[in-house]
Amino acid sequence: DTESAGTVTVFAAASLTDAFTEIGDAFTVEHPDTTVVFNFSGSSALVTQIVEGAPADVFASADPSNMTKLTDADANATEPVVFTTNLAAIVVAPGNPTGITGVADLATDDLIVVQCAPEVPCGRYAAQVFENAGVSVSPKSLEENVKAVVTKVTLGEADAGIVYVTDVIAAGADAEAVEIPAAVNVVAEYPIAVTAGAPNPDAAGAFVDFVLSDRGQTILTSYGFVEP
Amino acid sequence: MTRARPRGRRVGLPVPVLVLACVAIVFFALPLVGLLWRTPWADAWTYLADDDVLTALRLSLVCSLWATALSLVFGVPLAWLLARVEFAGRGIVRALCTLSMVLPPVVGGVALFAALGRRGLVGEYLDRWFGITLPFTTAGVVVAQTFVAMPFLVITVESALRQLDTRFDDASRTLGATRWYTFRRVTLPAIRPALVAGAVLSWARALGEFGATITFAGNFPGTTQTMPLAVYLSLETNTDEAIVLALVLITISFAVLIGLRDHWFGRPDRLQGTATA
Amino acid sequence: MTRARPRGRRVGLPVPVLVLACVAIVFFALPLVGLLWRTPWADAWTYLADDDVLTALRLSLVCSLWATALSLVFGVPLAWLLARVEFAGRGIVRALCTLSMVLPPVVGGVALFAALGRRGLVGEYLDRWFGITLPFTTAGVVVAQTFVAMPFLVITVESALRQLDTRFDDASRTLGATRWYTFRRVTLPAIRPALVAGAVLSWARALGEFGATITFAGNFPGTTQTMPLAVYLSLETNTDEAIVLALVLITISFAVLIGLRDHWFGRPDRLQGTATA
Amino acid sequence: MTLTADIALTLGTLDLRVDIEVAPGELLALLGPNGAGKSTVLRCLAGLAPLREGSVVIDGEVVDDPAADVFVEPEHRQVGVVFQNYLLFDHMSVLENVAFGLRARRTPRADARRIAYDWLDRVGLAEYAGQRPRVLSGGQAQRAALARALATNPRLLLLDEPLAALDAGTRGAVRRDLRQHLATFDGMRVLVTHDPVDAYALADRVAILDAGRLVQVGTFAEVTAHPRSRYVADLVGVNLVSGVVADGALMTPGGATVVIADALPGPAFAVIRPTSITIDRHSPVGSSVRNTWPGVVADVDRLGDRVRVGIDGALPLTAEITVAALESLALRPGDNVVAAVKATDIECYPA
Amino acid sequence: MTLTADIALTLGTLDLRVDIEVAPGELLALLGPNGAGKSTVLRCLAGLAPLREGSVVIDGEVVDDPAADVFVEPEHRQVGVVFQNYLLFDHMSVLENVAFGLRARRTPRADARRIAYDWLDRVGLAEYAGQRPRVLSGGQAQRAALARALATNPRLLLLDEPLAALDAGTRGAVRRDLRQHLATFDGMRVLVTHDPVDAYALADRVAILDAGRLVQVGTFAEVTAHPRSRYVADLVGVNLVSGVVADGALMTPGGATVVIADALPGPAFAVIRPTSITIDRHSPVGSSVRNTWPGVVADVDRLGDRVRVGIDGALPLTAEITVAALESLALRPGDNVVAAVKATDIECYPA
Ligand SMILES: Nc1ncnc2c1ncn2[C@@H]1O[C@H](COP(=O)(O)OP(=O)(O)OP(=O)(O)O)[C@@H](O)[C@H]1O
Ligand SMILES: Nc1ncnc2c1ncn2[C@@H]1O[C@H](COP(=O)(O)OP(=O)(O)OP(=O)(O)O)[C@@H](O)[C@H]1O
Ligand SMILES: [Mg+2]
Ligand SMILES: [Mg+2]
Repeated sequence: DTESAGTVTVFAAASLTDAFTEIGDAFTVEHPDTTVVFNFSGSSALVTQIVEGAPADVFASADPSNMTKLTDADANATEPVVFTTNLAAIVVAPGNPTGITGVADLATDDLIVVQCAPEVPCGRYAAQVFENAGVSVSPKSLEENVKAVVTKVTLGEADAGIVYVTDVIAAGADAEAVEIPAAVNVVAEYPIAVTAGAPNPDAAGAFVDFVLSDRGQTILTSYGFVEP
Repeated sequence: MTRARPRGRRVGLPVPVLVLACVAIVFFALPLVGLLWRTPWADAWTYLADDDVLTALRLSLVCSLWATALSLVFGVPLAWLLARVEFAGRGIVRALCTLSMVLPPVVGGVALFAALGRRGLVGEYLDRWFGITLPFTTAGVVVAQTFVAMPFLVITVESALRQLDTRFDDASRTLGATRWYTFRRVTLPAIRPALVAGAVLSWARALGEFGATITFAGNFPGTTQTMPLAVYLSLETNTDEAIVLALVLITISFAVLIGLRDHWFGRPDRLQGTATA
Repeated sequence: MTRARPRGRRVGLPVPVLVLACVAIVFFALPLVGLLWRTPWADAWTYLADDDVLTALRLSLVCSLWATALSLVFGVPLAWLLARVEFAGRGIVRALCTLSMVLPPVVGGVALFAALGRRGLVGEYLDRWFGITLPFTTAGVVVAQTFVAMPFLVITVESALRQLDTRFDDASRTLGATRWYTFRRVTLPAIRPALVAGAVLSWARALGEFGATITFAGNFPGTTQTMPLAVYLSLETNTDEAIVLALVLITISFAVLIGLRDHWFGRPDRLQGTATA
Repeated sequence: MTLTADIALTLGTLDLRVDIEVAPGELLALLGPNGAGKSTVLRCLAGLAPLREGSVVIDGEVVDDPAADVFVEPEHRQVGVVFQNYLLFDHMSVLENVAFGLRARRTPRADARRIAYDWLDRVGLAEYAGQRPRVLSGGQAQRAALARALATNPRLLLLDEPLAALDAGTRGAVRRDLRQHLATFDGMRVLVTHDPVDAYALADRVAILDAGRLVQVGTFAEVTAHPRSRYVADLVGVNLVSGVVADGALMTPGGATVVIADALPGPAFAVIRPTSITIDRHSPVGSSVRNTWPGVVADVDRLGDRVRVGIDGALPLTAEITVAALESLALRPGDNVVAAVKATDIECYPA
Repeated sequence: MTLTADIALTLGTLDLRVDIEVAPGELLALLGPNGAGKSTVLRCLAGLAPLREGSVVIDGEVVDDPAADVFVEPEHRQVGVVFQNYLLFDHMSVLENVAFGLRARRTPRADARRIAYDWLDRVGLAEYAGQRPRVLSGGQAQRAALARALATNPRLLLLDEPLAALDAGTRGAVRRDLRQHLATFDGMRVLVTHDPVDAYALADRVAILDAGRLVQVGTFAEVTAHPRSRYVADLVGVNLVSGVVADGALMTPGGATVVIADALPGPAFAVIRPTSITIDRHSPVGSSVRNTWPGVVADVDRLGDRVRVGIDGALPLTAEITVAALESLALRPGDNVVAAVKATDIECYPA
């Protein structure tokens, strides 16, 4: 555990909003001299900002490819570490009114299925899941992020979608998850790194350590993330 | 003699005003120059050759033109109502019109769902009785774009109507023209600058519309993926491609706006000195 | 006698127009009603009591008012230039102004980075020479909002200026008023409806601005997290909270717009019949 | 078939109560000072200002009657209006302006343009047919507006100072033209004018409007013979005195006494012609002149070989004297003088 | 110190070339038909229409001279203008309108309002001080515009038909007022008017403008005594014939011959007074009348006890006869008649 003080600015993927907010609170209990400031946004927007010189100390990405963009730009100070993972799941309306039991059930035109666009990680994962399961699904829409998929299902506009487990948990009573068997599922990795231009590298290191610590991992797990 | 200044230098505007205007121009020009500066010209062509891009472009143009047309058809009457009829709740109606400008983009889509979605207030019956579903269709894109674009038309046209001298309407009606004929032949031509400005604003807004569209209509190449969505998604993987695609959008709107010529924005700066009121 | 109709029923507009206007009103009202219908009224208060929400709200108001003020200060001169001075490239300047409307939101942010970012065209020197950095500051929010909001003001005011009879300017100048005094005391008051409309459009657009802000200024509570960003984040976890927050935005803009009263949008519908030109 | 209007309306400071009747083929001229409400009366007839009370009946058709809840829109009244400010549509050519009314009534385009062209020709604007109204001078615009109103063949024609902006040369010609066209026009016409010559040349009857009330109606000769308002007196160029007659003299509210040859007791008007007034430095002694009023010269106004002298006093008067008389008296504003008039030169009639 | 203007300008169909000079304290009236360019001349003097060629010099200061590249903005010319359409600012009260020029020149608010109020009072609009101009009637608005222009104490005052919209009653009073104020005003004044009475009553000199050219300049009497344009002839009410004199007769371009008592050979104008013309059904036989022109009655126009008869022919004429003569001849439009004038009744002067 490194000693830290001052302000640590954490750029984190929007899907980490709740978990990291709690981690931040817990972190400040342990490091009372440190203030944590978060900037939640899409991972790619965060990379853009960091590359443009944003005063970030820590970058927590929702997928390795955006972290790669950061390392490609030599904007990282530490090697990226996968700090947590997420599993894909099928999101359906509460009570599962359409009676979906697995990925194979999605391969029908009677259902409105939405998934992420191939450009964003969850879209690639969804495609991977379908490939693993050997089904061909024709989605009605290729959403720009996971939350859009969840929102469409919770609002009843879509019948099912491929999202992360954590998203379904965050949606609470508005949605329900249909698990995808481990055999066909994919694991989404979340890497974290201290940035090259970090104004407060000590505190940044302390924050990354805290995320990787048991305390941090416990909090992440409570939001449905899976320890790597 | 001291106050005389050479004619060549008569700019027509006070210097401080010119300075402010130039700052504004620079403010608008800089980001474009910045974008151009960042554009990877070498690869530009490869990004553009993509079929999906052309599809998205066509869809963007078609939908934004439809949205502009719908905005004109419904927005001009609404502006007329707001400008010329005194009724309780006029302020509320006007505020309603600006609603979609204030709504954060995604919420706009959520609101459209609540109204016109499968489970929406009206959408449910549209679906059940007429079999019309808007979400995830091209029509949905048009609806979303109209929703965000129409306010510009309404507000612009209303203010022009209020500025207009209604005595010309009087003159027209005594000549036997109904309110409707008067509106078409006297009022509308007189506010043409505002009409064009409003339509341009609406069209530009529709062309650039992103949030409500992706939420309400989704993103599917060929049916609902417009250029802004394509740009947004390519930003996820490749900023360079995104910049090139954005430049295409910019080029098109530039072409249209410059093509429109000054003429359409209003009467040419006429030399005054005549007497008609 | 057949063409006479009771005075009570004189609505003032042709029926088809009224119908179209009503459709437009319904179109705007439905999403709001839908939102209200979806709002979890029971939990609303808990969401609002959040400190971050209040901070975001205050920031939104402050920034959007600044953006409106800047739009007025720079946009009105630009509109004046566009409307009254004949110069080569006028069409290009006008097209430039609508640029930010066409840019997909995030690209707007990227463009601002390219211009004013720490490594941007001008931003680099702003930083090096004056120590000014705009990205990720409240000032950056204002810049982003101004960038997207000013076009509305410019276009609206320009069209009003073009519709204006310039002979009143002539009269003013023969009375010894400089161009500037004339502009302030004669031209501006005469286009007040358009000025107010343009300012309202700008303000509403700034208030709802999301894409360029989150990209260019980031999403830091207290300094750059405006309401739309807060709404965006709460959508990540809780659609209900997002709807409640959006309603706060809506309520505020409604309050302002209705508070503005008809009066500010233009002269009251005067009874005509007098002779001043 | 006639126009019968009984108008009651309040607009700002104007309280209008006017009762007029115009017979078919008749032309009524409305005269009155600025702000009397003349234009407003026309607006009521055209349907541009709904009545508060009263009624407007054109050719037997009730077109406005608040009590009976009837109101016919302006476009269905078949009333042509030539507005005080022309109000030509600036986005159309002059020809299209004139053709506008015909087009609005669904006349085929070619016919409408032909008829409009004829009208333009008649008012001498044929060469401006394709131009925008903004290039017309004031008078040209006025003529175009006239052509535009006449082209629709209205049953009632309202003219709000149609000749006011015309130049002296054109004025006579247009006035003649107008008269000729109006002669073949079997509708009713109401003309607002400031020019007594127009009223005299064009009108069958004259109505004098003052502060929203009709003060006199009749033929031009009747009205000018017995002015009943300051306005008419000014028009005719005479002094009008109102007061109460008792014992062969009229007492004015200002306290002056006007001795009169013969008059019935009661409220009355007296007319004193400026030429009947003689001016002296002192009261004439031993003269047969029965009326002498002291006063102060207010202004001296030369008009050709005549001089008009304004005299302030208990009875303000305007006298007309010759230049020779002026020179012999050497009058300057501020001088004390005595105005004298023979009782028999004063005309008096009941108010 | 004078105003010297040498104006050349083309605007649409108008090709303006005018040379005028106004002495200090002098009032020049510009008269001319509609569209002659009168308003445009005023715009050039005010600086609202820059010259193409020529120069404008006010009080020795060159304010416009394209050749020398000099142009003084209107606000620095100290030129007051009363516009043909009033152009009052509708968003200010009437008082603020009048105070506007003073405020623009930095007069303190209270002073400006006081002076403005005095001016309003002078034009009889004090009670409208707080109102918006839109409630003013046409004439009231015109008076307010007059007050607004005069309140700035200009060194050159331009009036574009300032009295055109005034009613007959006010007109005389405002004309008198105007004259009084103008008498105490040592600047130059240019007045555009259509009313010869205004020109006669107010102007020191008269300039007649036609189609962008000055056709006559001089005192009112000089100009009207020898009309050199159709416009002036109409104004005065006489027939003007232009042609070439040879052998004691004037040949018109239309082919008519006018026998003249005595005239120098060369281009000339002849004036034939309508009252000098006699009309007959047939050529008078054995008469001493040297001029007889056959023609067709074009129109018959009764004005009081006189009748104006328009005659079309090689020499179009207007004759004035009595009602009795009209009735004895029983003239109708289309009748063939012969117009006769004694050679000694025709005035002829070189063109
Ligand atoms: N819409 C209105 N609001 C308030 N007052 C009005 C309105 N319209 C007319 N008035 C009042 O009515 C009066 C008469 O107006 P109107 O135009 O009828 O006069 P007018 O007799 O035509 O005068 P002029 O000869 O100068 O044209 C004005 O002085 C004004 O005070
Ligand atoms: N801006 C312009 N563009 C084109 N033509 C113009 C313009 N201004 C003036 N003209 C032309 O100049 C002519 C004269 O205009 P102007 O207003 O000076 O006439 P005017 O002598 O004042 O007539 P009036 O007595 O009717 O007011 C018009 O007939 C018009 O054809
Ligand atoms: Mg009037
Ligand atoms: Mg003119």
